[in-house]
Amino acid sequence: MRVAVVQFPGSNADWDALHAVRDVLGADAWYAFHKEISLGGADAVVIPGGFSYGDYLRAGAIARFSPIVSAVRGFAERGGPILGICNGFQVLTEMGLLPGALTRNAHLRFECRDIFVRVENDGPFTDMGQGQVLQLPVAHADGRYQCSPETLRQLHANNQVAFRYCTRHGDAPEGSPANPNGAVDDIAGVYNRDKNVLGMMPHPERASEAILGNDDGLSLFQSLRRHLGAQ
Amino acid sequence: MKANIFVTLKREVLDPEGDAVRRSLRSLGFEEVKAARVGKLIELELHGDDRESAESHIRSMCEKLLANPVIEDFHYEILD
Amino acid sequence: MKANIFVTLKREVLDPEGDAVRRSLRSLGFEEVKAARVGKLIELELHGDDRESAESHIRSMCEKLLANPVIEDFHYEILD
Amino acid sequence: MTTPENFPGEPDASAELARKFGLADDEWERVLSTLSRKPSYAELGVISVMWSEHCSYKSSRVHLSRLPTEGPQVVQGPGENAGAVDIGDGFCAVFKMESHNHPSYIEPYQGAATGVGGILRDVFTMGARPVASLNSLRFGRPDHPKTPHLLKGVVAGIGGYGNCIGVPTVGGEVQFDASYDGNILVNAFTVGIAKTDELFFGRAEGIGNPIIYVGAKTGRDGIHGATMASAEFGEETDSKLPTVQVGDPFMEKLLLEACLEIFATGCLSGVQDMGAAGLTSSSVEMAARAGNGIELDLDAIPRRTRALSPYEMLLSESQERMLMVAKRGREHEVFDICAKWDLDVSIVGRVTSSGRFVCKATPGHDPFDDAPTEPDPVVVVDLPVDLLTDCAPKYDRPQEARPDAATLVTLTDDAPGNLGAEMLRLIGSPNIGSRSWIWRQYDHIVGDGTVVRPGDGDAAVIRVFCQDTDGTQEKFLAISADCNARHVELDPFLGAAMAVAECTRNVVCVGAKPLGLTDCLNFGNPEVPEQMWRFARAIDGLATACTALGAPVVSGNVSFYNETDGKSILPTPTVAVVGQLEDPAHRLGLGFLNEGDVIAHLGRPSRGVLGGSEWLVQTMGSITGAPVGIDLDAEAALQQAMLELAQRQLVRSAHDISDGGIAMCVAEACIANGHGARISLP
Repeated sequence: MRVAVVQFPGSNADWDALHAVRDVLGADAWYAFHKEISLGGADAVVIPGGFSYGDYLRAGAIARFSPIVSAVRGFAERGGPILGICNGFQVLTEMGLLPGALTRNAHLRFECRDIFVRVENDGPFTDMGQGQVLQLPVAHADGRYQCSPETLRQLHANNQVAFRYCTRHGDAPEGSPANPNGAVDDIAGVYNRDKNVLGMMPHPERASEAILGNDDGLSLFQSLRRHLGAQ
Repeated sequence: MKANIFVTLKREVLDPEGDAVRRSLRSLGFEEVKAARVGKLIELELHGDDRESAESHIRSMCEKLLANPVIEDFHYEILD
Repeated sequence: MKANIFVTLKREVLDPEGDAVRRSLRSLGFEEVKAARVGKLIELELHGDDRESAESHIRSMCEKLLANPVIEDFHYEILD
Repeated sequence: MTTPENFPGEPDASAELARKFGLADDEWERVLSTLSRKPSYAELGVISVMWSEHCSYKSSRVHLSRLPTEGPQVVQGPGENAGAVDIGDGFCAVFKMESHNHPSYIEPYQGAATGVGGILRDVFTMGARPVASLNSLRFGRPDHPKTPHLLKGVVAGIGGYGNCIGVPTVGGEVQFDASYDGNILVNAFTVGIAKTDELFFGRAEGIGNPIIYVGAKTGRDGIHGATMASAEFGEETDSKLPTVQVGDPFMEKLLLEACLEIFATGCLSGVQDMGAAGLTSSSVEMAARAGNGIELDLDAIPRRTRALSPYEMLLSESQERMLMVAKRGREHEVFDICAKWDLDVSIVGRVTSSGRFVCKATPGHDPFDDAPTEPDPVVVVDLPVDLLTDCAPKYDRPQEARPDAATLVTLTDDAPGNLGAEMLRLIGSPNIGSRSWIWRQYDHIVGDGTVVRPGDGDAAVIRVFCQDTDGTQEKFLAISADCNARHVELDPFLGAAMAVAECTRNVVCVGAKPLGLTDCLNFGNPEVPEQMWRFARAIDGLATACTALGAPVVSGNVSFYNETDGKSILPTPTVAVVGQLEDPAHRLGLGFLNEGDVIAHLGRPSRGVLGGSEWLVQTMGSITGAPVGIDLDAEAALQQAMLELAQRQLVRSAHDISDGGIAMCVAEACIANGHGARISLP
């Protein structure tokens, strides 16, 4: 498996993603600097967390004008698997590759702690089975997923919701602290219509080794490897 | 030439920052505050003085970058 | 009664966000953009219709909460 | 010798102007006699910042020399931008702590943010990649009207900067006390990793080598920030408003990546970040360390605002800027890497053999004018480098011991009846309760390195990746920052020693061996004999404890004049220690793990002494009683035993007894993993 990790000026979790995919999973992975125009024959692309362009104006708003982004758009249109983590998710919505938008957390503060998500639908990164509960960390200030009622209806109709925040036991009672940012319908991650692009706020790459607390996050990358192996 | 661009959240989008401002103002004794919404003011200084072309340029700046159409509206004013 | 409050960074204060907007607009081909500054627009809905008292209240809201006097200026407009 | 020219509108130097710039009358006299002429306006500005307490350490230098700075593991001691200790296999941990107290009181968000930005630069200017940060904060009483605003702003500022640049903020401490009502403390610590033989130093080496300015453009921010840090607060604080520096973490991230890439090429012979007193202190200190001179062409300084005078450019504290000395002929390598990271870069001068600091500028030249006047520079500053550094004033100020009327306060018979209620009151109080509201606003896990997170252990444990030609090794460091200023108030010697003991103990309790220590010595006005006595006694306490507990001082900072309207803060010698685990399996959290485990108390009980304790302060409303004190030999033995227990994996968890005594220690260990405990006191 060959994975390109996009590096915008201001990305700061690029090392986290490279380490998880290359050193922990053992795949071939490298940085794709934002000024480059090709992804170097990658099988999959990860857009990591961070503050691309300082997150000025809106998180991820300015990153989409970098040269590398046209290569990422082409890769997406050809059905290539793309994982946007945290800032990467924000960039993908600003690019229009994913529906909705990520807005300021409801409590208006940066939030960094472990949370739980439930796998809602199958896909290249989520073949571990519906209902599976994963413990993953979040670290963001603008993670509140928003979309119009019509978009929400389509997301459910096309099984595009990948993860929803929940408690340790997998349920999501109204108003429970399980939802760290007030996202609509407790949404933590969504796929596009063709189910090849996934954006999520939690950080699987920061929960990919037992020494860091738990390795539930590694299951996303293992799912990706199985998906690519099967192709 | 100068232009002021106002980017505001769409009506139906929850505005926690606006809520926080309303609650804080009321707790400071400004009971008359019924509602508050927080948006962005972007002040631009532009070369040239042709209002028509400025108008269309500003519109496309907003559509391309300054506002996120999914959740934000924009309006602007041009000052000589 | 409605009021719009504009909170902007003082002239001398570094505005990294404004710089980022200027550079991005220019890289998008809007060469005419000489400078950009990003501030806040706070829209308030107020009970009552006495402009004088509203004026003085708004001023003290800005001084107490809405603007940071160390690095920000403010101005406002009252709409019926 | 003729006085260099003033720029239009700049008044001639005078005793009155010198006083306004913060120089004492005898210091003004010394300038005249040394130069045997009057200084120019810009020269007076340069001298006043270089002779400020913050830059010259004039009231503390005579005492700092008593601190122990030697040890087999010490790679770099005090004197450079940061200190360094050996962590094996040719790698070292580079670290320092710096204070940003006064700017944070005026503008909490930006003051704290630029404090974080400044300490990060001090570390990566040595050629080290920053891997983790801590912060030590002090605020006034929780119910003081200003405290909530200051607390929210400082925490948001630290998070805003640290989270964006991607260095995890993994711990620290906060204490609330009335003495900080008008003068909060924000001490920022950062540790980075470097190869020992690839460390960079702040030296202007190589006559003729070009001086290169890299990073953000220069504005009027923070002018006279250095002297303000040495001016006590009072009514005229408002008049110092324009001294707020504003930080841009995104620019710093570009600067960090560009610098590390430039260092790797080997094209530099020296580098220093522009901190307090910006361009002046960085160029003068680099020249002094190399024994050379420097000539600067101020016309070439990248600027952000119009009509900047030499005085403003030399004293500006705009953030995110570095000064590099490139090997002659290899400047283009710096320019290429700066272009890759979209950074401003400009050759602004060269190294000379004159041993003098010479600056030139063209009056009226302003690149913002439509047709800037042709550069025709005149000399505006021409001063001997050593006048600004080694020959800066050095005082052994008078001291006056405080009569120690402190009597031993212990729990008498009429002890409070309901201990349970007392415990609940204590654990809910701001100085003991959980700090998660603060550290949850910090990204404490970026970098895939945080192995023991905030709140889970007595110190943070981070995994650092040490890369060299034959692959990557993982090493494990433990870091903690501590100080209980109340004990220092009661007895500066014992209190300072207890701070070192608590910090090294925290590091040992997570299974690590202490390697080195840095400090941030926050004190009142050194011109008040009693405050000077406190400082001198605290230095002796630190020195004795650092020697006894094997933690040499490798770097540090002094912040004086922390007082408002003549009332001084509690003497607060904050210390931070870096330790190393032999094996990650040795790491210990603080929470009880399994039902049925036996709880053991290690060390001599404190005989019920309550001096300076949180309980006594809450009960009596003031800080009284002799402090519990410390037996450093017993402490050293205790830490040795604890370390061995961890290394032989004979214990499951460990928690140090500090604020709140055994009661709070056991409560915290229970709460961590939701267990209970049955305790029988000896």
